[in-house]
Order: sequence, then structure tokens, then C-alpha cells
Amino acid sequence: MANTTLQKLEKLDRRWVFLAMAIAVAAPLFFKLGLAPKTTPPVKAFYDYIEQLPPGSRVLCSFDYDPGSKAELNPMCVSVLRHIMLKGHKPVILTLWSTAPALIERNINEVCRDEFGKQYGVDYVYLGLKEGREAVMVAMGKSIRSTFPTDFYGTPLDNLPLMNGVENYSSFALLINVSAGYPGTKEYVQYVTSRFAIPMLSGSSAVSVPEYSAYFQSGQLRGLLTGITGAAEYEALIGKPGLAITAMDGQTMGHFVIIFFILFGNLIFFINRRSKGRA
Amino acid sequence: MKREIPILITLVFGVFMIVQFFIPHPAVNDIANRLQNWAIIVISFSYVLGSANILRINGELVYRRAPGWPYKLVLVIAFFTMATPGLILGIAEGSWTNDRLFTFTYVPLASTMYASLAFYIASAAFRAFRVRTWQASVLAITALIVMLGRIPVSHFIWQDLPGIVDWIMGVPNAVAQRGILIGAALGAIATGLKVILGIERSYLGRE
Amino acid sequence: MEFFWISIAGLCTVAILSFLYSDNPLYKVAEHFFVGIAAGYVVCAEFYNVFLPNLWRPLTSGSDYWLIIPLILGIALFTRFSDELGWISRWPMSVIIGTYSGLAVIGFASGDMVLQVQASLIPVFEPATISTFSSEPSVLNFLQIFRNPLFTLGLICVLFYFFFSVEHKGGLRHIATTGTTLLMIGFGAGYGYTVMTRIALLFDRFYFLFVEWLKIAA
Amino acid sequence: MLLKSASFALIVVALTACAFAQNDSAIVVLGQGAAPTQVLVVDPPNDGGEKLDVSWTPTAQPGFDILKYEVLAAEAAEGPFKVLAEGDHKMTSSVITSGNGLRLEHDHPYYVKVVAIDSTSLAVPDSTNPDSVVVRFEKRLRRSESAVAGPFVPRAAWFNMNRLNILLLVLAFYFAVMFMVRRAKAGANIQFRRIAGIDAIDEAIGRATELGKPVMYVPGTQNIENIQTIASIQLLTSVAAKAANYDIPIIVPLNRAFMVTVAEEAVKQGFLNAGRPDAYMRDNIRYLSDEQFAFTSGTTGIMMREKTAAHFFLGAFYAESLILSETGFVAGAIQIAGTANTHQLPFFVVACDYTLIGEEYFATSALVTRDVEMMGTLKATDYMKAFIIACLLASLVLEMLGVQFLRSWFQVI
Repeated sequence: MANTTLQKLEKLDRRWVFLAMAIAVAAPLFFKLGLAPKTTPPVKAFYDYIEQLPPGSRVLCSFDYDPGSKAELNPMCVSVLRHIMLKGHKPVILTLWSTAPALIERNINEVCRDEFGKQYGVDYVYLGLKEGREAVMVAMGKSIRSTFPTDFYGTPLDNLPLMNGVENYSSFALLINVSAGYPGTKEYVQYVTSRFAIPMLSGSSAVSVPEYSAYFQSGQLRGLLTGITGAAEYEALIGKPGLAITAMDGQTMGHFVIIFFILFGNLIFFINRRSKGRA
Repeated sequence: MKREIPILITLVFGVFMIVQFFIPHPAVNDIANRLQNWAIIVISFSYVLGSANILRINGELVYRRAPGWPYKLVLVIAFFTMATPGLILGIAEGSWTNDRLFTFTYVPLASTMYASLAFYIASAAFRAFRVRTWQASVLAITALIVMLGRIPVSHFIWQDLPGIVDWIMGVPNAVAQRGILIGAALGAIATGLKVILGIERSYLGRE
Repeated sequence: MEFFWISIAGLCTVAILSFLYSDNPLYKVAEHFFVGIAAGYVVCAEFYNVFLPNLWRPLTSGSDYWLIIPLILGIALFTRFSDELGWISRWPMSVIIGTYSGLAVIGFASGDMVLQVQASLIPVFEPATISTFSSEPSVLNFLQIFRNPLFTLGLICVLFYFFFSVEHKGGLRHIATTGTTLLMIGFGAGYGYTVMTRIALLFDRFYFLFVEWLKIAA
Repeated sequence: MLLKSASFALIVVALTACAFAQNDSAIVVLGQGAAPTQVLVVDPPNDGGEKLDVSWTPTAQPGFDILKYEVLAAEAAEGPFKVLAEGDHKMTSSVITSGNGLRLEHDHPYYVKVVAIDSTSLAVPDSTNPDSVVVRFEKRLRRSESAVAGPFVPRAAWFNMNRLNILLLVLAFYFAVMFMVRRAKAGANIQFRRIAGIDAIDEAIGRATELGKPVMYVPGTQNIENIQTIASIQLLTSVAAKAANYDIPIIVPLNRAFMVTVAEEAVKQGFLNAGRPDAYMRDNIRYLSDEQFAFTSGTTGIMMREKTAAHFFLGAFYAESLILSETGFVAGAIQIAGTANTHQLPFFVVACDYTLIGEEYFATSALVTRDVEMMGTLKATDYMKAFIIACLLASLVLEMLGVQFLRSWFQVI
């Protein structure tokens, strides 16, 4: 009897699994837990690097994600911009993902223009999208002006005071890449940091964190925001809680559900295998 | 003519991309930079080609009244709903395409597509994640520790857990990733060189 | 008006999620609409961000007539649609392939091969880790002792797994096995972190559905 | 502390600048007072002649509260000078490059000067009361300029010596590849260890044949310029040939329009190699969508509808790997995966019957096709790996002895 139930469970319609997942992740929206993560070394290194830059430093930001990875990386993009603004640094922002320009423009307007009241062209610049992936990264090492003749709004770079004197990577104190995949942090490490002397920080989708950990360990990355948890730690560090911290409750529940499913699935598997063996 | 010129073009572009790394002299670097900027433009065209191809294929299906053509028609209509006002009025903030169409259709559609992966990962965890070998058990144990250690309640479970996960990520994981990176790099370098030198030409197809 | 558009977004979300129950026309409409919108958006994005600033303006203003070459190459890509002229599209294809192959050789050589090897050229053992552990015994300090040995000897084991000239027999099998174990730890970490990403994306959709759209949760 | 003083200095500069914006420009002092002495300009080696290293000695005279330094350059001794670099009072050197409308080019002469900026109090008559003898003290910025140094001519290098190590490694690798390929072509017996993945490929096709169901081959989701895709296309020809031998269809779903011709050619070639060109079906090479998830659901749709019995996921994969491999697992198909995209490997390892990890994937391509070219390359890659392992072993000894020769040799930039 018990065995047949377990055998049925092994072939359970996956829609029940879907439902369990949905309930677990959605429940914290109705019953708040208010969890906040503790800072981990890669996130602390990310935060510290921006903190120690002299105020007014020019920072090159490449935000490479799309609506599909927005949930994880938009909080990072917003927090990075906030932190840069809080420290009085001057971001020059671009993207290599063709569906990113609108998402990033909204963040820039919300943070730089509305929240901090900074002046476009003087305190921050949005270069927009350039297609070409690695080719763009290397081309910017020679001349940002020939790669980006105008900014996102069609203004020639010469008319933007912040771009005055900007030639290539050497005009920047730091490169920050928020990356959902290809092209992103791996390519910036391969084609930019090992070619042009510019320190780099990365905010990465958690999927790529294990791989980028090797770059962080070797010093090719000076700091690493590790997925949504890293984004939440970073929000806590800069003192501006946002969506990433809100997400921590659902995150916790979701992890528990997956852990449960792995253990439970294997338990059934082994019990069934043993009973089959006896039979 | 049909094979030699493409191989020559690959050689020229490939060689300049390599030598510009070693030769800083502007005589070489300026040409390499120009070639790069050309490549950026051609790549951009290739994306438009991709879109045009989607349109062509689906338009044809609608024209032929192929099975499921009404859906293809939805696709074609969606294309023009985005592209027409987008090309005329622009896609910056403040435009209809961006503030309405992109924000309220593209963004939720794309993010939900990716979000549904959470369900598949759950179902895969339950139905496909089987610890049948010792390799899989090492993988499973690490995965469980990492998942537990990366949630805000981890230090309640065991105070050292977050630190252990930091160590796993920073040491054994980094070592494994490094090994893979080095191995993959060698493969990539070999293939890259062979493509440039015209030894590897399967990308050209068969004549 | 705002609620109307948010409801459209809500409908899109529900339409895609409905696929989890079973494939249905609503999902198919949403999916095709999505592909069409995406294709349309890419055309606009390329037009405003690359075609106009990098090609059209410099060309028409006369600042760089050489750009006629990538223009022709770009247009030549479209010969792919023709059976007789399709071979012309290999020229621009070769531009793309040549560029990426050349860049890849250097990128992988400097970024992944040389610098990653360099980071493991460290002493095999750090005596200070022992003294730290003996003065302050803890699990974490114990683990730190293995840091340098893993980065040097451990890396050799992983590389040996990818060494195809020697059969993994006898004592060598243990080296390869250690390599595989380390690889599996890496993949386990990968699994855990991917779970993190996926759940983050899902939570965001629920946040949208219940908080921003239906406003039934706070 | 450092940060505080730096930001304080900046605030002082900003406030003084604001307060006296309506006044005449700052006072300029030449070659004395706070002016830096001994401006040294060096042309850095290994560059394209677009940089100059400038260093200077701060004034030895006490009593100056220097706020910042500016480095200026010009094409002529008499100017106009442009500010190319600036920094706080602690700065004593800087690398200058093009900027501010001045282009630094190789083989052109440039003149350089360094300006120290401090604030000073200046007595001025009280302008509100012209008859008064009372003076006010105003704080003003004072610019103390060094003597103009120059001309300096940056030279462009024909080789970046810092990158010699990479050139040597790439060249050594290249010659090893050429040498081994030549040997392979000459018929030398090149031996490799057994890779279980190769047997797995045959087994998978055999299983599909038993069931009489089609094979599915997904060559990744990236374009042909991706090196993984290129390797996958080579494997595709072999897998297609095997499928043709057993007379089972091979379905290739694609998510790049570009890939259609390439995949068609590869499969056609495979059928030709197997002597079954007649069995080739163009309709089985299917371009589904450029959009990742439309492609994924299209591919899983094919799995469900056509009950494909063997799945090959070989190439560059992203998020779709999970759905593809799970759907295949549940459908009971035998699955072989191979990718160099590390982050997708866990899902393949868990849900596939055999997974080719990273370089194993490229090696399999060589061993399956028995292509002398690729076999030679694989052998050369092994030599390179042996070299790296040797370096790691050597460094175990060297580093313990405190010799860091190897580590510095592997330095880049």
C-alpha cells in the first residue's frame, strides 16, 4: 500500500510541484518575514572599492541585461547608480544588450535625475546601446568617441561636458558591469581588464557567480555582487533598502522548497528502488 | 571567388584583431580600429537580418495559410505595432513604444518567460535530480549547502554555515572553475587560430 | 488609463504562466506577440543606436566615406534570402567570424589562460594558516589551511582530468577522481546559485501580480 | 581618513570657487612659491605614443596649503595649454593622454607644465566704501606654475614587450598544433585515452534506432561565429552520418536564422558521407525562432510531438538547458550534452545520461570525427596542458623558496 503510494508519487504530475513552488514563493507577500542577509566578502569588496574612489571619479558602467533578467539585476543597477551618486562619482553608462536601453534609461532618470537632481551631461551621461559585443569592448579601448559618436539622445559627445577629454578606458577610474550573461562580465574580463589597465567590479546574475568567483579570486574582478542575495546585501550596505531586500523572504521559502524536493524525490527513489529490488 | 574571398576576409580581420594586441603603433592600431568599427556595423545589420528573416518566414506562413497561421499573423502584427511607431517616433523614454508597448507588454512577457524557469527547476529537482553516482552526490551535497548558506536564515541553522559557503565558493569552486576556464581557453585559442588561417572553414558550408 | 495598461501587463503575465497548466491558445498568442514585439524592438534599437550614429550620420556628413564598405557588406547580408546570390552573404559573414575569432584568441589567452594560471602560482602551503588555526580553532580556520593546497595541487588534478593523452589508470586514477570531485563541487555551487536566480525572477512576477497589479498584498 | 580629507579638500575648492566666481580669475604666479620644481617627463615604452609620464617634486618651501595639482600640455611652448590631468595635494606623478581638445600623437612635440593650486589671502580695498582706508582680506585661489618643460616627443612602439609572454605562448601553441597536425597527416599513430562520451553517442543513436524514433540535435543557441557552435557543426556531420547509417531521421532545431544554411550543409554532408544523400530531409532542419524561449518551447514541443528518443545538446547553451534536458529526461529520452558554458553544466550533469564538460566537448568532436586536423590539435592542446601543469609543479618548489620568477613571467599588461 505504502509502496504503491510512493511509486505514484514518483510519477506525480509536475503541476503539483509547480503549485507548491508558487504557494511557497508567493506566501511571504502576504505574511512578511522581514529577513535581511549578512554581508559576504565579494559584496563587501564591491562596496569598499566604490567607497575608496576619490569623489568625482569618472566611472564607466555597462549594464548588460534584458527584461527577462530584470528582476535580479535591476535592483543592482539602481543600487550601483545610487551608490555612485551618493559618493559624488560621475557615471558614463552604456549597454551591449539590444533590449536593455529602455530599462536602463528609466533607472538613470529615476536615480540620477529625479532622486539626486543631477544634471545630464555634467554629472552623468547615457551612451545607449552599441551592438557588436566583444568588438565594442575592444574598440572602446582605442576610442570611445568613434565607437559612440553620439549619446543615447543623439547628442554628439563633444557637447557633453562630462565627456570632455574622454578618449578610452584610461579616462575612467573604474569599470562596473552588471551582467546577465553573454556579452557581459566574462567578456569584459577577457577583452578589457587584461588588455587595458582598468579595475573592474561586477554585479552578476547568480547563475554566473560560480564562474566569476574564479575571476574574483584571481583579482581580475575587484568585487562581485552575487545575484539577488548580493544585491540585497549591497542595498543594506548603502542604506537604501529596495526590491532585493523585499525579495529575501520569497527567496528563503523558494530555496527551502527546492531543498525539500531534492531530498524527498531521492528518498522516494531509493525506497522504490529497494522495494523493487526485493520484489 | 566564392570561397577564397571569404577566407581572405576572415584572415585579414582575424589577423588585425590579433596583432593590434601586440603592436601598439598607430599604423596598425588605427586600421584595426577601423576594421572593428566596420564589424560593429555589419553585426548590427545581422541583427536586422534576423528580424527580417522572422518576418519573412512568418509572413510566408500567413500567406500560405499554413497550420497555426493566425498566430503567425499575431507575430507579424506585433512586429509592425512595435517597429512602425518605434522607427518614426523613437524608442526613448516618453515615446509611446517605450512607455506603453515595451513597458507593459514586452517586459512582463519576457520576465514571466524566464520566471517560469523556477517551476521547471523545482520539477527537475523532484523528478530528474537523482543521486545515482558518487559524482552526483558530491554535486547534490554542495548544492544543498550552498542553497542553505545563501539565505538570510542560514546563520540560525549553523553559525558557521555562511562562512563555509564563502569558502566553498572562494576555494574548491574557484579551483574547479579555473580548471575549466584554462581548458576551455586552450580549445578556443586553437579553434580561433584555425578559423583565421582558413584551416577550419566549416562555417562557410559546402560548395 | 494607467490601470488599463497595468492590466494588460497582468494579462501577459497570466497568459505565459497559463502554459504551466497546459499549452493553450492564450499562451500561443502571447508568445507570438512577444516574438514579434522583440523582433520589432531590435530593428528600432539597432536603427537608433548603431545605424544612425555609426553609419548614416558620418557617411552623409562626409566625415568618413570609407563607411560605404560596411554599408555594402551589411546590405550584402540580405542576399542570404536569394538562392542564386546567397554566396555573397559569406563576405559579411567572414567579417563577423574573422573579427570574433581574432578577438577570441587574445581574449582567452590573456584573460583566461595566462591570468588564471598566474593566480595559482602560489606557495603550496601557507604556514600562517596553521598558527591561526592552533591559536583560534574553528571550522573556518581549519578550512583555510586547505586553501593554498587546493589552488595548486587541486588545480593540477582538475587539469589532469582534461588531459587526454594518458589513460586514467592506477595511481593516476586518484588524481583524476580528485579533479572530478572538485568539478562536481563547482557544479553543485552552480546549481545552488542558479536556483537563486530563478526564484528571484519568480518572486518578482508574484510581486507584480499581487502588489502592483491586484494590490491584494502589501 | 584619507577619504575625509580628500572630500574636505574638494569642498574647500568648490566653496572658494563659488564665492569668488564673480571676481577675476585666480592669481597666477610663475615658477615660484608653491610651484612644483623639477618636472620630469618620460615617454612610456610599449605604447602607441599617445601617453607621457609626468612626475614632479613639490615645492620645498613650507607654508603652502596646496589643494590640487594640474598637469597641462600644449603643442607649442607658448601654449595654448590644456589641462590633461589633475589630482589632490598628494599627487606627484601622472600619466597624461589625449583630452580636452588636445590630441597626444606619436612623433609630435609637446610641452608640459605642472600647476599647484593653493589658496591665499589677499588684501583688497573695501569696494563698498571707496574713501575708506579699510582693507578686506579675501581668500583667492593661487595658481603657481612650474617652468614649461619640453619639447617631448612620444614615440610609438612596434611591439609591446609586456605582452611577449602571451605572444610566445600563442606562437608555441600554434607551432605545436601545426607540428602535430602534420604528424597526424603523415599517418603517425596518435593515441588518446578513452572518452566515455563517445560510446554514449553511439549508444544513444542505437537506442533511438531500437525504438524507431528520431534523433534530435541542438547545436547550441549561438551563432556560427561562436567557437562552440563551430565544434558542434563538425560533430553534427558525424552524428548525422551515424543516424543516416541506421536510417533514422535527425531533427535539428535552430534559433538563429543564420544557422539554417550551415546546419543544412552539415547534415547533408553527413548523409553524403554515409552514402545516403537520398535520405536527407531538408524539413528536419528547423529554424524555430530567434527568441530564446519561443525556441525552447518549440524544441520541447518537437520532443513531445515526435517522441524523439535521443537528444544531443552540444554547443553554447544558456537558460534553455534546464527545460530542454528536463523535458527530455521525463520523456525518457537518452541524452548527451556538451558545452563549455560552465553555468549550464550542473543541469546537464543531473538530467543527462552523459555530459561532456568544457574541453572534453571539444576533444570529443576531434575523436568522433577522427579528423587528423582535429586529432593533431587535441594532441597539441595536451602538450600545452602538460606545460601548464609543469609550471604549476615548478612553482610549488619556487614559491616555497621565495622565488617568484614564474609568477612575474605570467604577468599581463
